[in-house]
Amino acid sequence: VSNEPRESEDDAASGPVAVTENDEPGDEVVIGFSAPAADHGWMGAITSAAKAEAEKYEDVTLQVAEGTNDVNVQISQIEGFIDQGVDAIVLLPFDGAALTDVALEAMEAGIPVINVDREFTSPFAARATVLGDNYGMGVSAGTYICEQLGDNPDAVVAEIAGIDSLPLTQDRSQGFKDALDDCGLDVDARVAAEFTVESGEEQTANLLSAEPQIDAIWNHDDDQGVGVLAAIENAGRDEFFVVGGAGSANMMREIQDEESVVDATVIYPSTQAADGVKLARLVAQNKTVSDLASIGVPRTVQLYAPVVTADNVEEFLPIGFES
Amino acid sequence: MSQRSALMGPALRMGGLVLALVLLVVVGVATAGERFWSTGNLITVLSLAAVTGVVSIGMTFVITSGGIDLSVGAVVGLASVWASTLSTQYAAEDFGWWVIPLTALAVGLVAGLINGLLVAYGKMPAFMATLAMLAAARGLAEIIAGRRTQIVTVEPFFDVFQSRPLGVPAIVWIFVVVAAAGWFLLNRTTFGRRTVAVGGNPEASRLAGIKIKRHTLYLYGLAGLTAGIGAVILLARTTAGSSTHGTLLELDVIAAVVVGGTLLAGGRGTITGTVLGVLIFSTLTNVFVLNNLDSSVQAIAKGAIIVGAVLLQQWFAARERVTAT
Amino acid sequence: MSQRSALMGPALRMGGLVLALVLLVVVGVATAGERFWSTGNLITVLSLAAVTGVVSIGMTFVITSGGIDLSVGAVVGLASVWASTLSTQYAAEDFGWWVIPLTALAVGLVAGLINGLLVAYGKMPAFMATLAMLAAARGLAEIIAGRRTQIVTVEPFFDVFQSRPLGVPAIVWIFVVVAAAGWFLLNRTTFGRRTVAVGGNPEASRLAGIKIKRHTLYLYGLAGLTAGIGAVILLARTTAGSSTHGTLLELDVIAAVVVGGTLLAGGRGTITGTVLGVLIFSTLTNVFVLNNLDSSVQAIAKGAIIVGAVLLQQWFAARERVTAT
Amino acid sequence: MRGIVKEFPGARALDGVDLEVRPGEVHCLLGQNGAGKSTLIKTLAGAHQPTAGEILIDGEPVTIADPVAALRLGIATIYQELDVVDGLTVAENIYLGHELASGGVTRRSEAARNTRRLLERLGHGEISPYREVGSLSAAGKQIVSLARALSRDARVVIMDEPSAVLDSEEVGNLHRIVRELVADGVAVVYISHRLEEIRQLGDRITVLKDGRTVAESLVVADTPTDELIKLMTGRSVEYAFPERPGVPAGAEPVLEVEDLALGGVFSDVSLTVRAGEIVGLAGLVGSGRSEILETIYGARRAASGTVRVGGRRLRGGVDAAVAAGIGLCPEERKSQGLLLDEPVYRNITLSTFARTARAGLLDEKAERAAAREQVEALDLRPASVDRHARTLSGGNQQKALLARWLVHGCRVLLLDEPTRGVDVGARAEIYTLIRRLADDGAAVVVVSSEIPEVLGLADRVLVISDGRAVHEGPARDIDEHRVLDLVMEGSVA
Ligand SMILES: Nc1ncnc2c1ncn2[C@@H]1O[C@H](COP(=O)(O)OP(=O)(O)OP(=O)(O)O)[C@@H](O)[C@H]1O
Ligand SMILES: Nc1ncnc2c1ncn2[C@@H]1O[C@H](COP(=O)(O)OP(=O)(O)OP(=O)(O)O)[C@@H](O)[C@H]1O
Ligand SMILES: [Mg+2]
Ligand SMILES: [Mg+2]
Repeated sequence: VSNEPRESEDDAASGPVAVTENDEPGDEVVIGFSAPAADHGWMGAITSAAKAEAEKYEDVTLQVAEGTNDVNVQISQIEGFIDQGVDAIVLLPFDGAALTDVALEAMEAGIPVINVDREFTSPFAARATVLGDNYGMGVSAGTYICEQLGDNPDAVVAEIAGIDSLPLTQDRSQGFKDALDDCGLDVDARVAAEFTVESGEEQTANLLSAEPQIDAIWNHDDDQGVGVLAAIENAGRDEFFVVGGAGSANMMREIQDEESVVDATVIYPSTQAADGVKLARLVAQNKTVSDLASIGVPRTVQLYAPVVTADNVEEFLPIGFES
Repeated sequence: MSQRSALMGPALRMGGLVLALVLLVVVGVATAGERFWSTGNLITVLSLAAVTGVVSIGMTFVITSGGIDLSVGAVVGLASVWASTLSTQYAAEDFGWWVIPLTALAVGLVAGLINGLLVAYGKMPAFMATLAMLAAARGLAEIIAGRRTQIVTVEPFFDVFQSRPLGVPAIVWIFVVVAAAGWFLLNRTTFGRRTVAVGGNPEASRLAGIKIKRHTLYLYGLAGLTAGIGAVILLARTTAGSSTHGTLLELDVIAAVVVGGTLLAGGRGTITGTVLGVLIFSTLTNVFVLNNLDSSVQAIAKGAIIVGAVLLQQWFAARERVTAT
Repeated sequence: MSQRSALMGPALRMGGLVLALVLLVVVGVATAGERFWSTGNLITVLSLAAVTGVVSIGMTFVITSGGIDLSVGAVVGLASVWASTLSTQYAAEDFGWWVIPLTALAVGLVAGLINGLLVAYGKMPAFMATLAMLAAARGLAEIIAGRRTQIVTVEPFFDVFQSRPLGVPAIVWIFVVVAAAGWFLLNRTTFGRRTVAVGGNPEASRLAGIKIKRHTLYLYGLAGLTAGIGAVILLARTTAGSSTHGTLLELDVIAAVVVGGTLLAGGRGTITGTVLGVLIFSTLTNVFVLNNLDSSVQAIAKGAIIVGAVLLQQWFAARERVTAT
Repeated sequence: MRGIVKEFPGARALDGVDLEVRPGEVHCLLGQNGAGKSTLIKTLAGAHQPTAGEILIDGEPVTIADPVAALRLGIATIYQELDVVDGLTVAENIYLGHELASGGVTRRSEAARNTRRLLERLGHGEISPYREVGSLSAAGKQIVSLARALSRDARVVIMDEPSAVLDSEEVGNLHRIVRELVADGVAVVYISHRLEEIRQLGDRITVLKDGRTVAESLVVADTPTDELIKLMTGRSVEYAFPERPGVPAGAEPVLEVEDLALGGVFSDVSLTVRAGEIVGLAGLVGSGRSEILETIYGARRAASGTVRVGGRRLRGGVDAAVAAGIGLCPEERKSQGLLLDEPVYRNITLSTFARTARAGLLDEKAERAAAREQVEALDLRPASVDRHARTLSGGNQQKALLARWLVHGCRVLLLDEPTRGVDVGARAEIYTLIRRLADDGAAVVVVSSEIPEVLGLADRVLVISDGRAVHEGPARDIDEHRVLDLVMEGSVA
């Protein structure tokens, strides 16, 4: 059994640790946290990393609202936080646009909102924003594929996207397309799964059927990747290589495995919300980010989207999340 | 005596629901104290209940008539998308904010009428006709929205629907008004009487001269209309239209209506019960959030509440039959 | 004549479904040529149909008896999770691969029997009882899985379920065997005939000495069992158990069963029709993917197929009634 | 059976009933609607559990916990409501619950063979064992029920109004079977409201009234009909029809039907009914009389022909007919007529609540008042307008339906089997009521399978055979034999 009892959650979710004087206890703060339903590994890791981060600080009480994919419910959660008068809110909205208004309301009520991952449509709705780089992910994946196939303009490239209606999916696809354009390739086949194993398997099975010969596949999401790999296995295909997305520990182990079709994955940090919690604490306590010269927490933090390959996988495995 | 029992029955049944709600409130106060029992939080509970509540009123009519509408969630999504397209918003800028709600209502109504046509004139089982509409409306919504969330920027729209007359959000007022109108319609008008009759015995109703096809058409139209109102509320709350709005709403709505005491087989419907059913589920969600509890546990609690409520109703119904003499 | 019409009716109705399937195949060949009409692709279509197909067989029985089971999708998820926990996998390493499918079947069966108890002995409407189970099973699956995808690493399990006897995947064989067994059970055994009787006229069945409650219990147990088999197939296909497995499966399954010609009101059921219904939807998906078409358009097509199929059946049924005199 | 008591929630249906049945006899159960006949036999058949009392077989007390137990004891029952499953074949229906099977797998050809034999014995060898029962007529279904009871090889066969849906030829057939059974030593318990039938067939009679035995095991041959009626009703009632005052010469034609046809069922039906006139449609079951009424009423779409009310052509469906002043009391009271779980007053005002309403707002007070008035006028019992219709007996349900059209104030009343399953006492009241309606100026069309009823009640008779009117004339000028002759000729032609 390979998915052995996991090391404790915080180990899996934290990278190199720099202790600063900011970690000294300050004023007691209550932070409200709301995120979509943890119905897949990455989102689960988001929540557990945020909780683990809050545990580290005795001056932080994290009020976690149940994860939900219903914007109506998520709005009511934020309304609840406003009503309770929490000191800060960390919000990973199911739909950035739909939660903007209630975030604005919170800001107007004097509660700083830290926006994570899916961006609000108004700059006034968040005190600070922590973003992964979705477009950058697409670019990284596309660039990697270009490096491998650049000399073959007829190469067949397939894309297995995530939930199509999310802007982050659209950004990833755009980045991917732009990067491929640069080396004269294009996306020959594209399906969209739903971030679930089952949909990943189903969509990939159909995709493989449709394309008898493929050179490279980019799969947006390593959670659905379990299903993607199963479908590839079921079809007995291996003429291509697969690039993953998000960076699950499982995918990294596949990269280590010589036999596997998986050659690389693009990190999309599952520690974003943990960063959000840290920033929320600093904002609430009126502190500043210690490694910056400027005063105050920055408006936007965009995290780096590195490519993990066999060469550097050892380095990234500790921060890989379990699907 | 028989008159008394005719009044006692429903009263008893309502009693069970009120009891359940009070119990939840007690748990809420006990576990979350002031955080639960504050005006702000109670308004939050009501605001959350508004969409489900409004749509449940329409659904109460459909279920009372012996039908079912699985498409309401998808229609909410479609109406929200249609009412927030760029062209709708341009029109709203030009002509007035009312273009947006009007579009949502019209889309809901038309979708409902199509359901009604299929059920009444196409003689399709309601379950299948509205299942087909569920699939089609979601698909259409995605195509119209191009799978993007459409942000509404028509300020006058929000001036109206995000206002708080007497300190209570407009959307809560909408819920209250729709529920009151629904109660009146079901209990005090010929439309309501026909609905109960059609649900109780369609063939007898037809032979008594009730135009059951036309009435069925209206009923699904009404359900669609309330879905349109639900879309307006969601637009006001989220400031955006999205094809994912209302996902799985139909299940919540049906659960609330039936838990409220409306017979799934038709022939008996109660708006008061529906409102209580909606409030029970939305209070449940609230209590869970306030206590930092897992949504998985909440799902199990929800299942248990459905089972408990329906079994309790059965028990009341049996008792009632005993005392009915 | 009476015999002929008794045989012609179903044949005609099946004819409509076969026609629809042939039409889809023609479209598939015309638009995707060899990519569609290759052994590999046809096996893909069948493999994708396996889960829906197996669960639809159980659902055919439930619907024929006048019931409904909304929980099958959630039960598939729960069974897949339970059968892939670390402890189940350790047990499978120790005792044999069969521990995994056995666990899935047992979980499905028990969930089904609980549904059956609520419906038969608790007298709950099937819609509500299984809606409650839907919520509860999903919640429980999430708790057990801790919302993680549980990867199965028991190789002997895959040796069995990913094998390809005669070049056809084992899961397709499972579908074929379950369908054949279902056909036999429905048409050639007392259990099947009683199922039709219970759906067609429950009171008459009771008076004829059929133990309706016990029979109903068995029926939901059977549906749960097929959900368990569906979970095994999903485990074999995806190599992992997840609480999201089977999301919205119930709607696909019900659509396939009813499009196949089983009466939603009970009293008539057809396994052949169900299999055709399943194949129609899975071929539709395949044709859309092969042509790189939007899944939104597919949703609309699905809605249209449901409407078309049900209306067509109504038309056949009407014709039949005319010729029956 | 001794001292059987059966209480339903809220009703004591049986209050100490005794019944003793001997092998080889036809034992008739008689009683008014709601007397408790069906309840009694359901207790015997294991469908209901008695609240008190005991059942003895061969002198041994037994408990009959469920229908299976009854069947095991050799008690087979044909219930009043049709108890077949439409989706199964004839053979499957007959063997439902005791399938011929090996290890759960049905033996189909053997079942078909036996079924064919049973059907031949019933004189219906033409029905295929593989035919779906749903495609049979009501009479055909009754035959299947009979065959099912025979297939059980029972010692006691209970028949609850088996002849209600059968025509006279079929009834003769049924009587032959009953005699055969009796000759084989089987005991038959027979329930019917047709006294003449009981006279032809029965050996002994037990009479029920209000859930009690009022007379036990009377010998049929020694008991005059008058006495039976007196026992049933507690008073003596003439099985008599009200006077025919004759239609005034100048009476306007109210209902005019011309060349009406419905595909495959009937054609060329024309009839005119004047104000104050009762027209009867006589004919065999399945001859299409119900369809004629339903087509006139707009409940079925006519293939051709016109219907005029008061000279104005009727177009559209039922609602147009109702608006024009036509009312229909349908054949199946429960499934086609009543909202069983709604109060009586809402059933009575089902066609008129919109009229009393103002701008769509209901006026329940006016509805109750109108309903109460009719309940009193028709002597509907119990006289509460708030009871649920389900709790009324058959005859009172029929009165409630008539009350609906009385409130509506119909110009044309179509009555389909208005006395089916209604006891003698209530029958006379219903006859009087129908006549009173006609006297008040309504045009009435009555369909009944009991030819004497049509002839006694109507002013004019149409004899229908195979969907065509084969005779029309004053009711006085024709008798039962002539009607039967006409029907026979018609179906030969
Ligand atoms: N399930 C029930 N619940 C309550 N009351 C019932 C029920 N079934 C029958 N009754 C009542 O029991 C009484 C006897 O009914 P039953 O059907 O035995 O009469 P019956 O003699 O067969 O009449 P009919 O000639 O009309 O068939 C009636 O008053 C009826 O309303
Ligand atoms: N829905 C239907 N479609 C086609 N034919 C029908 C239908 N219902 C009845 N029939 C046929 O119409 C004919 C007349 O039917 P029906 O039994 O109603 O006649 P009836 O004279 O009114 O007899 P009853 O006394 O039983 O009411 C029969 O041959 C019957 O099989
Ligand atoms: Mg009776
Ligand atoms: Mg008739």
